[in-house]
Amino acid sequence: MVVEPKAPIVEMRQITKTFGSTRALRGVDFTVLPGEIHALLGRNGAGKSTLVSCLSGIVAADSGRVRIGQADIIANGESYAAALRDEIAHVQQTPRLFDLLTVAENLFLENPAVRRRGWVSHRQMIARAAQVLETWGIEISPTALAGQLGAGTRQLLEIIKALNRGVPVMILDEPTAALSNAEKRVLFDHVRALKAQGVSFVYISHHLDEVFEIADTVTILRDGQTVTERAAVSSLDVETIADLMMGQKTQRSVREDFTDASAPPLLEARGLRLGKGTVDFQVRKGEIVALAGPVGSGKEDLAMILAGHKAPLGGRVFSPSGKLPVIGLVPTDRHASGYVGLLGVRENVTLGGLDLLSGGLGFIDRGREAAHVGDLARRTNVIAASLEQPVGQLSGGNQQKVVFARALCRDPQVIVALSPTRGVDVGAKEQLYGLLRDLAAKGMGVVVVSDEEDEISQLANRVVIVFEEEIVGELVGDYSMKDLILRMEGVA
Amino acid sequence: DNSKVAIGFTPKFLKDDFQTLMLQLSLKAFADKGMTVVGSPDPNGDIAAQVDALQNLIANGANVIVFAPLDSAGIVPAVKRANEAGALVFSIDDAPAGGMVTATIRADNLDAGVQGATEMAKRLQGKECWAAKTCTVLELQGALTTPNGLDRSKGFADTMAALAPDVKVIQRPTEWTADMAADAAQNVLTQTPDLAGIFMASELMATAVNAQLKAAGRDAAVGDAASVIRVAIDGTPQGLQLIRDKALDATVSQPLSAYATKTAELIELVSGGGKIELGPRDDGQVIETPVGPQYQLKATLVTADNVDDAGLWANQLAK
Amino acid sequence: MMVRAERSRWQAFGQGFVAHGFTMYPVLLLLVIVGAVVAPRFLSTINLINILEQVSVLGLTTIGLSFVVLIGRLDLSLEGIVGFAPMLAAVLMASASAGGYGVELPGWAGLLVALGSAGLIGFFNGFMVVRVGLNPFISTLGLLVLLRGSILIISNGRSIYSPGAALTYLGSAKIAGLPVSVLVFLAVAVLVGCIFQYHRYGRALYAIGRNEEAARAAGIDVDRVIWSAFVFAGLLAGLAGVLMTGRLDSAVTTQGEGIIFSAFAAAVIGGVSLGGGKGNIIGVVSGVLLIGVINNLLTLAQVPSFYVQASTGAVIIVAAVLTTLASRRSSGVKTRT
Amino acid sequence: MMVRAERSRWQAFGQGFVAHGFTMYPVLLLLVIVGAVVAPRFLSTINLINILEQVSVLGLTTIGLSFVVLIGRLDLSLEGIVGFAPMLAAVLMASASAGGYGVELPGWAGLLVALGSAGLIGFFNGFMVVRVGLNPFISTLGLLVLLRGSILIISNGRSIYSPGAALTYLGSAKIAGLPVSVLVFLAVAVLVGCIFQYHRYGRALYAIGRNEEAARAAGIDVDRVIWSAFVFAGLLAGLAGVLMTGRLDSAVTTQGEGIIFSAFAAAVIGGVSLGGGKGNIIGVVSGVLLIGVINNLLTLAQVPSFYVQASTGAVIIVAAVLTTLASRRSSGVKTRT
Ligand SMILES: Nc1ncnc2c1ncn2[C@@H]1O[C@H](COP(=O)(O)OP(=O)(O)OP(=O)(O)O)[C@@H](O)[C@H]1O
Ligand SMILES: Nc1ncnc2c1ncn2[C@@H]1O[C@H](COP(=O)(O)OP(=O)(O)OP(=O)(O)O)[C@@H](O)[C@H]1O
Ligand SMILES: [Mg+2]
Ligand SMILES: [Mg+2]
Repeated sequence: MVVEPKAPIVEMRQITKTFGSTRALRGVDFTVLPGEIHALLGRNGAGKSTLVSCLSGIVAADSGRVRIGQADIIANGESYAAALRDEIAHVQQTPRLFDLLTVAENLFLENPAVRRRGWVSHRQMIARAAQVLETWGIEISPTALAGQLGAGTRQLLEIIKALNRGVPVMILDEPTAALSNAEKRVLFDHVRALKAQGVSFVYISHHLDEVFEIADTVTILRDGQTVTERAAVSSLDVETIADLMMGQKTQRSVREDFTDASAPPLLEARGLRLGKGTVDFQVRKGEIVALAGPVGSGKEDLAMILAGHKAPLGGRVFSPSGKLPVIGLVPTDRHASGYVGLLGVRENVTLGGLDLLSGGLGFIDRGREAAHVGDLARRTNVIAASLEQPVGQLSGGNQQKVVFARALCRDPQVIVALSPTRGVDVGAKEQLYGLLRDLAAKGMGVVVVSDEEDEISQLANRVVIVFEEEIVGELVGDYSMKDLILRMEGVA
Repeated sequence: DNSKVAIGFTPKFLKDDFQTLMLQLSLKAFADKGMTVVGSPDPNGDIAAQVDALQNLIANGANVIVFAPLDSAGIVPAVKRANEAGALVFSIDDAPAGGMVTATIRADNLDAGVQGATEMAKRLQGKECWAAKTCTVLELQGALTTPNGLDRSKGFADTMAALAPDVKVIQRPTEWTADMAADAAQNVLTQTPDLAGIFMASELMATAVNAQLKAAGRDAAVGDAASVIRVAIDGTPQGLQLIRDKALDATVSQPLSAYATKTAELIELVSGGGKIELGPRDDGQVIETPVGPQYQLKATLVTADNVDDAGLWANQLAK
Repeated sequence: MMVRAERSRWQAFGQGFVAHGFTMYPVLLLLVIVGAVVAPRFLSTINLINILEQVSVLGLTTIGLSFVVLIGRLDLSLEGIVGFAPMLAAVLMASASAGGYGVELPGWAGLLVALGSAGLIGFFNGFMVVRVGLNPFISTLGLLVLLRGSILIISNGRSIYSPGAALTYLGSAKIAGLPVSVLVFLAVAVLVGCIFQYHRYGRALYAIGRNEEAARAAGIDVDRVIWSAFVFAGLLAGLAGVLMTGRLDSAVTTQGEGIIFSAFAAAVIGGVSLGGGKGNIIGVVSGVLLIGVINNLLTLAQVPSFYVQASTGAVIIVAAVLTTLASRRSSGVKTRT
Repeated sequence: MMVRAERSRWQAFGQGFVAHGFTMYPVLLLLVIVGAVVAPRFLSTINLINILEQVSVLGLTTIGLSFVVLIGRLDLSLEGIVGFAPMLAAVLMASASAGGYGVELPGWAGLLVALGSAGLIGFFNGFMVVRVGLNPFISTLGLLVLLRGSILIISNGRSIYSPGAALTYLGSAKIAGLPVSVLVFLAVAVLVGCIFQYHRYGRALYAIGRNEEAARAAGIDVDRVIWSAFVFAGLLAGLAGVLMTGRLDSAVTTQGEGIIFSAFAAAVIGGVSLGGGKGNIIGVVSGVLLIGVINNLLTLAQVPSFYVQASTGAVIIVAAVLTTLASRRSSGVKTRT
């Protein structure tokens, strides 16, 4: 143990939390020092989000003690959020913006600074919002509706709203999952500036490299218990952390090529117009193609058009063999279009393959459904209390795995996956990569849209660089990580 | 000169035969006399809409308004507006509670209930249950929020209590709908399988009630010892047909066509400078009331004996 | 796939009970006990069959409504269809002297006209919502008023009595002492119940009601499902109208008035969420039965006329409070419409 | 950083237009032009004032309703309040011979009774929804039926004529040729409009309707806001009832029947979303005016009686189609209730 000169600003002692029969936290201790950036790590479902929710009071702990600054709470399952309101701000994994309110209103709702005797000054609110947006270098109008913004901007707004409150402790739960590299850098600048002013951060992420970039201290959870408490970042490396999180050795896999160049392409796009330019594209049996490029480049649009979920401005998507292949889709925003929160894991997965799992009259074959969904859930490593648990109750990473399983439910010949491992832990990521490779080996075509160089280089046999709604380059076969980074940076 | 007469008319609603025929007969009577109708909007049962409609009609140039009030109290402001605007006011079927009318033309709904009860009591006396003092009668009321519904019910119930104190009367509200009447009839027939009679505040229930009697095996024809006595109010062609078919014992014929023709006559009379004289007439009497003269028309009891009487409005209509 | 420890049996039972639509049955049982005490004939077979017969029209309408409510839409025009579809058939069947147009269609053709027009109206609603993008509240409200008006126009404001055996058969005949309308209602309830729970169409309805975007991304043809839900709703309302015409042995101008209110009440009492994606036929049937039992009970108990409405309202509130308290206890979750 | 292209001016205008509730005004304008052409007296001052007077009761009820609809709830009992509150006052004010209880309260006390009972009923609704956790559809429907029944019970089924000047003043008096009811309606519309847009309370309503959890997280006392919204809705319905009693110079037993349907229609036509969080008073007023203008126009245009309802329905549908197409063009967004 390092000697700790300062008194901790956050102290959690023997925190327990049970949801139904799931024991999410089993007596966790957690402390944070003033001005410290403390990384909280663990595999999917380890209890990270639950622990920080108990800290901010969004979820009331069943037992244990929570102290932040002057506020000291003995938890007994009753809500204590109100007592902590001025001590802590919490950016949750699931966005909590008002889609139909403006950016300004989202930022300043209930902020006494913009009202007098209950009457809200819109003018002042908009001016202030413009000012804040400017310091973050975000070029959107304060009167734009939050619902119209991209996932990255929404995530930043969420963070700005929290940072604005001027509290001594901030929780960031996977803040960078939806951010581009550029947005991530802006965020880190602000975090460092606040840290310099003495603000403490609890930082959750599955990008372990970020931990080394920004955090001072690491605590690792596994199955609702602490396995490593307050280790200095300098004393660890990525592999050690991964192993501690997973409780076993995780190997980083490398890409393999199963492309069947002899067969005709599974799916082809010709003369597609996404915006200004035109795009020609094809994916072959066994091929794993990555679409890379900066935010707004049109790579996501291209993927959605290929998957048949968006209409192009011109051009067409077809299959040289005639009938369009069955295509599975992992959409980019899992909260908006990935899963149906109130339905269970089984029903969510089946939605992807209703016709496959139903008999002649259209009635679902329950036996086949249970077997098929069970198999997919195992292969995608979904951790849930049962197949009937509503997906809304799963941990973020497990929700993502359900979306993945749903895309595979209809035994697709092509899978189009946008940011497929967002929020998924390092071990499960490897498992999903392995799954995609298995499927490619069996002849499936894979299109992956990703911002992560690691993910692309571990998976893709071919990388297509998209910029300003056109394809501007391609890396094939034996490209190196360095090539990849250069190309991606080159257009950013 | 009838061409200067501009009439604004509102019925109560247009979803039962009685109101619909009243509208049609009235429009015809006005047209026959060469009068203009500036509008005849359907307030669809809403008193506020009726007041609005009359207000709009006056604003649109009506110098005579004719209406069947949905509520005798609620209609008063429309009457007063018409008074202020100098328009003639004719109230059909019921009198307003205030303001001044040129005339009210009505048959007494209370009296219709009394006549129905009198006939019911008379016919019950032929039943076994009368002597045994075990008769039960179902009264299917209209809507208790409407004056006609209340009056018909009061007339029936009070008279039954006086003439046939041993008869048990089960009252059910129907909101003037056939389906609520059917449900009520079915439930009461189950509970009281030996039901002796059914009184219906309107003929619109009769066919549906007969269907229930049939389902319960109690649809014996009128005159049969086992039959359920059925008495209704209105006197529409449908009602008379049921009497001919021995599926209804009696009905009280409201003087519907007289409403129309009398109103047209009185409009002609008054707008021509004439005055409505008080006193008895062949078809009723004219009396003075605080809100103006009231032409009280006779309501006739119709049974198999007089069902083909040419004087009945429903029979005139058929011709 | 890691499966965590079993939920406690009792809690699981409570949650399943609520989730499967049984919430209202204890209240129904309570009412039945009250009924047996205050009205000796309440429990007679014939009275119980009466209740079923009396709710079959409302039942079919409510099942129709639940198609569109499950996908988070609504359809007010169902009320208009209950009146319009059989009236159209009746004027085409009845002789000119009986108020018809003198076309004198045969009965089976009349039945086809009734159901066909009902389906077409549903198709129109689907078109307005899916293709034109209208808010279903406004478009179906407009259509409701239009249909009510059209009833007056086509019938000249006059009911048509005894329109013909083929049209009235379903609503008036009996098989082995059981009214055909009851059999129709029960058959439709079972069939639709199975479709909702076990058919891929039902799964699609629930998914759309809960998260339309996710359903689309999963590959469901959302527009087609929405459109067809309006058609099914219309068809069932048409069938309900035919039953009602049979029961009243007439196509009445006021037919169906107010039924949409009762249908919403029955659906919501039965646990269907107006927000979409929640509810099932077992619950819907319980809501419909509750309304039927209350009506029946108030008649049998000879509640004075002036107190009938107030008592109905009070029973609804008490039933709602009881079930809410019970389901909160078992699930610990507050519900919102 | 992401740079979004500026929206085109025209699109921005279109969106602002829709967002601020002006969508329906072009349709209104169209109707007014049609009115001026088909009925020469349509544009007369007196007729225009008539229209305003005729919609003021509906207008107040709809504004009341919009409080609860904005937060994603609903309140059907408002219809009952419009009838019950003034009836209670009237029976306490009228002499025994006029159908009262002989208590003969003075007029100002009657007014207090009307508004007080309306507020209390709203309070009860809030309690049921917030504390007991009832689904507002069921609880307020139950209450609606209970109130309708209670009107019968307290009034013995008889309307009370001319209950007293203080109670009828607001609904019948004129100031400088303008009916007081119109002034009351406009004043309430402006006040509530400002509260919705510019007051903290209004912002809280929108926030709750859009994302209740987020509103809670933002520190809004959600329960209190919901509860108070029901009270405000009740109060406004009570005020609407008082105006109606003034207008009819009587407390009528059927008073308010069906008004909740019109209020929902007006709100939704005016762009209020039944899902909560969307809509404003400018839109609500346009919806209310549309309904008033249609009614007025159909009378003035001498549409034959049998065609009035059908025409109303058709106009509603056409208006909905026009505005939907227009707003889709400007925003490219499909709306869902
Ligand atoms: N509301 C809830 N109801 C039931 N179970 C819940 C609920 N919230 C969380 N859980 C369960 O608690 C466990 C811990 O979840 P938590 O969200 O804390 O995981 P996490 O560490 O944040 O995972 P991830 O990295 O995937 O976000 C999971 O098994 C999850 O299913
Ligand atoms: N229909 C609506 N629903 C919800 N919010 C709305 C609606 N209409 C306007 N707003 C919100 O109210 C705010 C006020 O808009 P408005 O354009 O009137 O601003 P303002 O305060 O008048 O600004 P300025 O005085 O600078 O013009 C906007 O931020 C908008 O988000
Ligand atoms: Mg998490
Ligand atoms: Mg402005």
